Parts: sequence; C-alpha cells; structure tokens
Amino acid sequence: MSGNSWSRAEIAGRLAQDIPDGAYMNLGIGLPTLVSNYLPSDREIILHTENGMLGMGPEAQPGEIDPDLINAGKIAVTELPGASYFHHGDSFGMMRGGHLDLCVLGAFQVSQTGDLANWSTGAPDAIPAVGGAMDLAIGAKQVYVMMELATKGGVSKLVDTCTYPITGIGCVDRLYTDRAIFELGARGATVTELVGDTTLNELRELTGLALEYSLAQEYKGITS
Amino acid sequence: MSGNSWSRAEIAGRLAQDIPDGAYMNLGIGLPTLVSNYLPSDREIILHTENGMLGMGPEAQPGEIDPDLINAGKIAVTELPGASYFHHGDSFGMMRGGHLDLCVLGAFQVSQTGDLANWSTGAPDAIPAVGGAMDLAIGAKQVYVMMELATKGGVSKLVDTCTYPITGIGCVDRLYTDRAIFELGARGATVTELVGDTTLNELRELTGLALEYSLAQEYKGITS
Amino acid sequence: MISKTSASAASALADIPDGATIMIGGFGLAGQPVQLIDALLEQGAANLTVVSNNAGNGHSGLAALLGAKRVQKIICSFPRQTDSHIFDALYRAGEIELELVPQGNLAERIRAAGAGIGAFFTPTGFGTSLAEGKETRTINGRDYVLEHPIAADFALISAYRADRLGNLTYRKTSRNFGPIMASAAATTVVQVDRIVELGELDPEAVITPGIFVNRVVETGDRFEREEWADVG
Amino acid sequence: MISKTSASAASALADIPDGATIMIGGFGLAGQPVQLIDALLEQGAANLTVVSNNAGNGHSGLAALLGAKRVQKIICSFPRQTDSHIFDALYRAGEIELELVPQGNLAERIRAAGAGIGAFFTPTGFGTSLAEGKETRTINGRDYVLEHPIAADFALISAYRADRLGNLTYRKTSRNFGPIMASAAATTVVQVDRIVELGELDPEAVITPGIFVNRVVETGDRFEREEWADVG
Repeated sequence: MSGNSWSRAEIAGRLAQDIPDGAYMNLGIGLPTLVSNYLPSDREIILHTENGMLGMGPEAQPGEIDPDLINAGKIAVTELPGASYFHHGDSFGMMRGGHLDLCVLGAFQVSQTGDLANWSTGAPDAIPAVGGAMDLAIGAKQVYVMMELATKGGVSKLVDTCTYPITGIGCVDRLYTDRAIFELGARGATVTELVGDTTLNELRELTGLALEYSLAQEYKGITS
Repeated sequence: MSGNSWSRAEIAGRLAQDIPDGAYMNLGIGLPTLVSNYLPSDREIILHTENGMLGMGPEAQPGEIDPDLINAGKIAVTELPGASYFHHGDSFGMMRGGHLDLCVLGAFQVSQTGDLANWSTGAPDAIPAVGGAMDLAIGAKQVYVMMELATKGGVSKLVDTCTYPITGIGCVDRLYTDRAIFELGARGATVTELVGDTTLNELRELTGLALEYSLAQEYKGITS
Repeated sequence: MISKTSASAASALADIPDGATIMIGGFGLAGQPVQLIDALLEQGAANLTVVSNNAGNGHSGLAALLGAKRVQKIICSFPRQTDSHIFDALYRAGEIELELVPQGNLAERIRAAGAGIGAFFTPTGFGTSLAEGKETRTINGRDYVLEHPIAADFALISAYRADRLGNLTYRKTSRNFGPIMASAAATTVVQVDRIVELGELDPEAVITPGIFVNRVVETGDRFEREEWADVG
Repeated sequence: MISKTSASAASALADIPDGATIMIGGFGLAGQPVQLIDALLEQGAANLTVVSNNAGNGHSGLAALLGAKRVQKIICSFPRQTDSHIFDALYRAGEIELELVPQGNLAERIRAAGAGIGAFFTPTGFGTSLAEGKETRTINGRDYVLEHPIAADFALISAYRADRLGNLTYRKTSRNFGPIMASAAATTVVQVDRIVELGELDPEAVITPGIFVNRVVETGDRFEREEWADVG
C-alpha cells in the first residue's frame, strides 16, 4: 500500500480474504484472475470456468500445457483432484441457476445500485463481443467487482447511473477498489472499508455520491 | 392368421417388418413391447427406453436381473454393446427434440386425423396417471399405433373424433390393427393393407369412415 | 477441508421442516433413495409436498410416508401402479392433492429450476386436459404450452459413488431423476453405496458435479442386499 | 450393421449446400474441428450461416472460411479476439452479418433446439442492448427475456473417441459446445482421434449418445500433433 491506495495485487489480496471456505467461485477474465494468487491456504475454494469445468487448478507451467484444458480466457490451466467436466449447456445452467457462491468481475463502470457495465465501451467502431459477461453478471449468489475506483483521468467509475452499455441490472453486491470497499444495493452504495488514510469526504468528492460508512454485512453466499 | 384377422403377435410381427435398418425406436409399455420379439435379424435397430437408456437389450432372464437396469414398464432388461445412459432431462429432450425415428404405442382410440387417446378412459373414479404417454405421442419422427380395430363389444377404436381424453393431436402416422393397416393424416385415414379376406366395405361399416385404399407411402423416418 | 459426508441419514435430514417441498429420486424402485425415505419417515416432518415420478409402491418407502399422512400434495407423472394401494386410497378419500404432469414436462420443469430458466414452451400436452388453463403459443407452426419450473427445498436422491466434494456417479437406469433433482433443490442429500477418495472418480465421467450436492450418506454396497442376489 | 464412419472429411461434408446453417464446435482452439473446417473450405459451399462461440483466430480454420467470403452471417458470443483480424476487417467493411448472443443464451438456445423447446425465458441480458426488441416477462419477481432455439442443417464438432454407432466421449474442456450442437443439427459430423470397437466405451461415460451423430471421421491421435508436444 502506498499512502491511501492499494495496488491491483493488494485489491486482489484483500478480496481473497472475503472468500469463505468451501466456496464455488468463478473469476472473470482479466483483473479478477489475480485473485487466484491470493486464495487463503487454509480454505478450500473450488474454481469454476464457464467453458465447462469445476476444480480448475493454477495456470499450466511449461511441461504441463494441454490444449484441451483451458480457462475462459483461453489460457492453459491444470486440473485438481475432484474436478469434473461438463458441456456449455450444463455449465451456463449451473451459473444461471444460481449455484455458484461467488463471481468476481472487472468493470468499466458500476452504478451505486449495482448495475454493471463491463462488456462494451459503446464506441461506434468497436468490434462487439460479449462472451459470458452477461451470464456471469446474473450467475452467482454474490457478484463482486474489482477495479480501480477512478480512470487514469481521475473520473470515478463508481457512478450514479452507468453511461456505458450495461451488462446487468442491480447485479453487483460488493465493489473492491484501490481506495475503498463498497456494498451496493437498491438503497445505494455504502462504504465498508477505507484504504489507508482515505477519507469518506474524498470518496464523496470523487464519486459525487452521498456515501456513508457502515460495517460490512455478513457474507450470505454459502448455505449448507 | 385366422380368416380375416391377425393375432396380437401377428400385428407385432407385421409392424416389425416396417422398421428400417438403423432405426432408433421406442416401444411403449404393454402391447407394443411384443414388437421386440419380431425385429428382423438382418437389421440393427436401437431401442430407447425413456427412463434413460439407448441400446436396450431383451428382457432379463433369471440370473441376469439387475434392479438398476429396467425399462419404462419397470421390467428388468439387458444392455447391448454400444449402449448409453442419460438422465430423465436428457432422455425426454431426446424425444421432444424429434431424434427418435419411430415410436410404437398402444391406444384406446385413434382418430382418422391421427389424434391419440391412450392415457385415460376418463372414468370419474379412475386414479389418473400419464407417465411418458404425452411425450411419446409427440416425441418421434414417426408414431405408429398398434391395437385391435374394435373393442370386445365390436365398437371401432378408429374413430372420426376421439371421445376419450386425448394424449396428443394429429400425432399418429400409422395404425396397425388386426383387420388392416392405415395411414393417418390431416386428410383422414387411408387403408394401405387389408388382413386376409377383409374388405374395404367391412372396414367402412365398422368404422363409419369413408375409407379408401392406397399404397403405403415410403417410409420417411431415417435420414443420413 | 470440504467434507459433505453426513454421519447418518438421520443427521442429514434433521433440519427438514414441516411444509417443505421435497424431491425424491427414482423411477419405480430403480434409484429410489430408500434409506433416506425411511429416515424422513422417522424424522417426522409433515405437510410435505413431494415431487417424484411415482407415488409409492407397496407399503414401504414413499408409500409408507404417504400412509403416515405426511404428504399433503404430490407432483408426479404416474401415481397409478399395480401396487399403489396407499396413494389410491388417499386420493379417492380426497386426502392428498395431486398435480399430474407428463413425465417429460416434469423432468424439464425440474431441469429449468436448476438451470435458472423462468418458463419454457413445450409441445407435450398441448390440446390435452393436462394443459387446460395454461398459456399456449404457436411458434414456427408448432403448438406449445408454457410450463414453469419446479424447485424444492430438499432433494433426496440415490447415487452409486461419491467423493467428499459430493461429485457423483450413478449406475445404469437408476440415474433417472437424480442429476436434475440435485440441481433443483436448495439442499440436496444423496445416499451412495460408497464414498471414495478424492481423485478416484474420473472427471470425464462425473455425472453430478459436487456443486449440486450438500450432504452425502454412505449406505453400503447395493450388491450385498437381498434383491441384488441375481447380479453377477 | 450400422456404421456411421465416413472415409474422409471430404466425403462426410460433400452434401453441404450453399446457404446452409452450420454449427461449428469449439471454444477458441479447444474442441475446434480443424480438419472438418479445412474440408468445408475445400468443399466450396458459400452463403453459409455459421453458429460458433468465436469468429476465428489467425488465418486458419474458421478465419480462413471467413476470409474466403463463404460466410454471410455469424451467430456467436465473442467474435473480438486479439487475432480475429479477418472477422474484424469483414465486419468493419459491412461484409458479414453478426448476431451477437450472450454465451449462456447461445448455449441454451442450441440446447433448446435439440430438446424440442419452442422458446424459453432467460434472465441473461435483461435490460441490456442485446435484449432490445425482445419480449420480456417478470416471473416470481425476476425479469426475463424470451429467447428462441437455434437449429442448424449441419453441426461440425470434434470429440475424442467414437464407436461405429456414433457414441462419443470428449476430453477435458474441449467438450464445450459439442454435445449440444450434436443435438441441434439435422446432420452431425464429428471428427475423432480414434474409432474404437463397439463395447469399448463405458455406457456410463458416453457423453453424446450415437442418436445425435450421423457421420464420424477418424483424424488421428491428437497427441502426435505438434501443438501437443507438451502433454506427457
């Protein structure tokens, strides 16, 4: 931590602490993949990849690369004992049916009520692609987003209303950023943790939102 | 054959001759099960049972009864090489999706346009039960019914309009009876084969339908 | 370390409340979770809604649960069997509610609950009395009925092998409703012959991934039971 | 005796007409039926509609088919990739029609075609631009979009083992779209490493039953190909 912000690795490390033992989890491609480096060693967390696997292990090293064994980002991965394979129909049924405890995603923007924008910048000349983004957004008991709170230009990515095309409505439960952790919901965003010497007023100024502080709610993803 | 009618075994034997090599077929419980005794030995016909199996073999004999291996009538059966198992969701998807070439069913009544009534007599005190009847009725490229043409009381079971509760609308393609074979369709029933010395006029009188004779259409179930 | 193993059928079912909706696997006797049903009878929960293909055979298992008046409603496709005496009597006496569903619609409605589908158009049952009052639609010239998911609080199923993560394999036609029911219940309890070491199940041949399973009870080798004398 | 074996990829695809809708399996390179795609390119059918998760990588396979201007429309979830140059250029030039579908809706629409479902309500995409103009409905407080099946004239998929009845097994995450595409096409053509004797495949572990398969082409052991040097 440098002063009042976390590095991406620190965000991932902090988020990893909130993943309960026994969780079935999907890590979106890109930034969220970092979380897998920080999973607490005393917890057993089972990774889902939407291209048809539960029990995914770490990225494959030279000598263990198998072209038939890849993750959703098309990176070669490994298989842990107790793994299973299934087809895309079953894999997305698993997600859509709410069986995953947790999904971690990146975002372009998140609204204070949990709308997510992470699939398109809306630029007219862009090649469109959505992949599993919209399925992941609605496909877990809890959806966590990790991102830097502001763009490089200093504009807040936590907003009142998304201006980018949305991926899902009201689907994000928690937001982990370099400056703070938020809970999102129908009543808006609440700050549950401030990074370093970050103040609520700084966050209010950056986001333009009437943020308040509150203790995080108990995790409600895992049921027996 | 005695004079102008077939026995049940003879109906089953005749129907079996019309099953093409390579057909995937479901035989409904009861009378249609007889057909499996007459499958032409020079054809390979693959039997589906809706409780989750393709490649079903003959009924199990003493010494080979396995309580985990039963057909839809809950009778112990056997497994042929090349068999496969699947769950009820997939099994009925296979039927509903039109993948079976042929299904053979029994009936209380069949209308000349192919409506089927075989699941309920409509008696007010009866315990209702439908099982897979309605799925089988719509669940094959071709649906054949085998039954005696008349009740014991001499009333035709091939009718203008079913009076029993129907199982499916316009779903029966061919009707194999002890007196004749019929093709059914939107334009009504056509006699394609007369048993023994049965005459068209006898059938018209029995059924009350304006029946005509025509050669059977070519089988259209199997595609490469 | 995750372990979904329950010490007994009794402990696996201890928290089933009165009024629960319970799926019970099996097609006839194949795949019927006999020990779990017996434990449910012992446990005492009442006013249950049961989702199962049949409505009990003879006087044991599901039939005994019905006979003990624990079931207020049953959702099934084929209650009438030669030995469904207990259901038949309750039904005639108006003491049990029946929702009769064509078998494939039953399976697809269970599957829909597990797969997060809100409703679906099925051709099965169109134009029949079982579709009366239901929304219909013609799509590309074919007629369909709109059917809704069936979810449950608990699923009680039987499988062949499990590992501590709840991954399951089945055996022959006893697979039947197990995989879809496991996906459609908030809590899935499984009886299996044997719980094997992690890694012993071939990942390509796992039929129900452990994510759908909450509790596993080991009930011993089926081949040693009397009715299995015939299996080589 | 049934035999679904084709002598070559060319003969297995000989009857694909211009204007056909073709599903092509695979997620990235895993499970992509490379030999079949090459044979399709050779075969010459044009004005195709392709259903596939991606829109081609680099300059071979599906990308080459696109580059040869054989594809007038593609239905997929993720065309944009770091090396989707050919698709990108065609799309920017307005020379290919794109129907972009969220991956899970793509999978479920293919599955629906195979399972005879007329349409279904899915929560995925509700409220987004990809659901614009589509029928919606709130069911039990959740918002859904109505989606329709995607069927095909041909499916081209890759599997691991087959027998002469067309029963298939897959390998790891290369299973992906294979089983559902096989169920959704009028004619399913499969490339497999090896065709084994009837009875060699475990009936409990067959993933695609032969009923969904029409033609099988043996393309040789994947482990002997260059890109597989790493697999022990």
